[in-house]
Amino acid sequence: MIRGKSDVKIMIGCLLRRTVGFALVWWVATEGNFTAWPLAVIAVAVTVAVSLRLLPPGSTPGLSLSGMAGFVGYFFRQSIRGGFQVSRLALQRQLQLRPAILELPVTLPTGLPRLLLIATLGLMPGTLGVRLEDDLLYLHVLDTGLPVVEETAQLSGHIARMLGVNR
Amino acid sequence: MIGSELLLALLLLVNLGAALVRAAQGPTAADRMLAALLFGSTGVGILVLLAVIQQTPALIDVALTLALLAAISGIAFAQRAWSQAVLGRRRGTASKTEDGDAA
Amino acid sequence: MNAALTFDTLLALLLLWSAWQALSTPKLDRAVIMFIVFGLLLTLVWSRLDAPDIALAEAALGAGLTGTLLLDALAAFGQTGQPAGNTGFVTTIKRFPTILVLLVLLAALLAALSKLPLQAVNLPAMVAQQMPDSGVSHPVTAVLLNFRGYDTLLEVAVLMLALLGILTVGLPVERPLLSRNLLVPILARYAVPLMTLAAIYLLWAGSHRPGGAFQAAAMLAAGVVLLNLAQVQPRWIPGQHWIRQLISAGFLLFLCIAALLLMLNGGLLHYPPDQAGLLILLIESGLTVSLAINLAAFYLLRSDRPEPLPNQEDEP
Amino acid sequence: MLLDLASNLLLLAGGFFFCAGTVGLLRFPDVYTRLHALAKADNLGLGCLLAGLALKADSLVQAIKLLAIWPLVLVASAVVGYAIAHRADQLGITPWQRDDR
Repeated sequence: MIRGKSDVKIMIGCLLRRTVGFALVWWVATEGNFTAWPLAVIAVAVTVAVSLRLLPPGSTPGLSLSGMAGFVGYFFRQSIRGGFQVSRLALQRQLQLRPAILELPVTLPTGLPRLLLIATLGLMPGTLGVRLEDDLLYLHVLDTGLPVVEETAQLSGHIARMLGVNR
Repeated sequence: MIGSELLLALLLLVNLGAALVRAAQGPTAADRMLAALLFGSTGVGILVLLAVIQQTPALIDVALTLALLAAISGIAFAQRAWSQAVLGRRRGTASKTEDGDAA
Repeated sequence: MNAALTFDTLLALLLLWSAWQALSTPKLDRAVIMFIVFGLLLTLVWSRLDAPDIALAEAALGAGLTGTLLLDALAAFGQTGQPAGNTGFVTTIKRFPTILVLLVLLAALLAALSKLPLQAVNLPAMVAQQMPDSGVSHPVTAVLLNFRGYDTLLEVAVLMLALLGILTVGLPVERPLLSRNLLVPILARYAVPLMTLAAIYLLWAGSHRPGGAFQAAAMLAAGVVLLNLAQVQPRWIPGQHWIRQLISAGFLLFLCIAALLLMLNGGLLHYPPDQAGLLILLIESGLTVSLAINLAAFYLLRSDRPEPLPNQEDEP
Repeated sequence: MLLDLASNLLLLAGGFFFCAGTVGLLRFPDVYTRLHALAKADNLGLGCLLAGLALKADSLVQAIKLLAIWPLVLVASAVVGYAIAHRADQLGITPWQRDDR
């Protein structure tokens, strides 16, 4: 549905971004080999067409680059912490697990931000999303003593900044 | 330094063997599937190591393929296959084994 | 100390053990998951044997599609299949003719095997000698599509026959998903474009390194299956004629080129060396689309009769 | 060489996390806790392994290709982990609790 001038702008910007993105992926996959460039053009064109079909322009949120850097940095730190924590719990002589299911209110808007939150929580220390019901997120935690609420709030903040939405 | 990679690949293979025990024991179908998922991620690791050890960059493509496709059987399991009939028991406790014939 | 030997021995043992587990257990879910594990181990075995082509096919078909197909079948049959362990006297009698036939076949195969000359020809050297004429620089693709093109033709026909068999026996009815969650559709929408790119990459790679039509088709088919699991792509019904037309199209393209070459050169699938590269790429592209739809049809093609018992369990 | 040392350390760390994940899979009491072990330890292990190998890669683009495997596996395991946990919850599997005797 292209109506006004702004829609055309969005469409062109989207096309440009995806073409460059998939061309980069192709470059990495072929390890910088551009001998078969006609096929590369076909490949990128087909891929962009498929992606437009599945994700129409305007359905993807704009990413803030600084927000993304913050998210990725936080993600790295936390996944290293999560790895160490699970390793410690697994290698202890006696299992020190105190698992439970917690309910947390979610303030992020519905759609991609919430889903990203659930997906990321599964890789963070001690948390695993189980169910999302209305505005309540049910989380399985490894240890009830962990600062789950604070860390989920921090993660929500990073996601909100990256996607440019309110928390 | 091919030696260190080979030793690490051997270590990961021992991990696969241990996970195979979990796949055989269960007790629930989900526990078996988790072992299969571990096979996916550890398998990617071993393939990448083999690519370096055997000087075969094509094995990195194999690892990429596995990484792209390993999720699908897990999703199919959760969404299509795992039902109460397969599960059998409501409480998933490790002490009780559902299969008397667990090897 | 020989770490490589230890690695190979352990790998072989794990492979045998998982195969035994998959075959010996009376529980279907265990057999299916053990088979998935077996496929992953087989990928590693082919990698160790320096056969990345087969490893790639095994990773794409074995780990991705076959496991999913078997899990779906498991859900369709449930655990109703009778346990394999009931070997009463009557069943043994019933199985006797089958066992006899199998034993005779085994004896014939062993006899044929003992007559086979060992190392009659040095195949790798012969392939390397003919490589300049093949039009591609990867030996496996050259063998599959040029030197032994008719073999590939027959393999593609076998897949089509399998689909024909399914259509003859009767398609299963569509069953709704047991569980839905919101993450899978998002994953599918972002991942399938990447899988498309990966499939074309594998197709391109086939001309000079491991890859090719089968692997690319498996990747595409897996993308379609993922879209179906995400409820983005509905099931296919037999009334949709484009499915059959596309499946036949790739095969027919292969046949047409073969027939044309037969008339021009007097040999089935004897490519003229100058155009061999382009012809092979053309055939491979056609084959990829056909094979992908054929593979996905095993999973997606369902009877258009409605499901008698709707079984919705989950949040919308 | 400093680079070699860093690479080997990363490989060692990768092996450690993989082992921890497997031990977790074997020792943890129920589906949910085992999912934790897989999703965290194994993925970090693979990340370390890939980073270690990328340091030794022949070219920059090959290093990027190696590292690109990691996000794919991360996304896949996050979605599969949630799908299985969600289905387990839906089937009414209650999480394992410590029996405070």
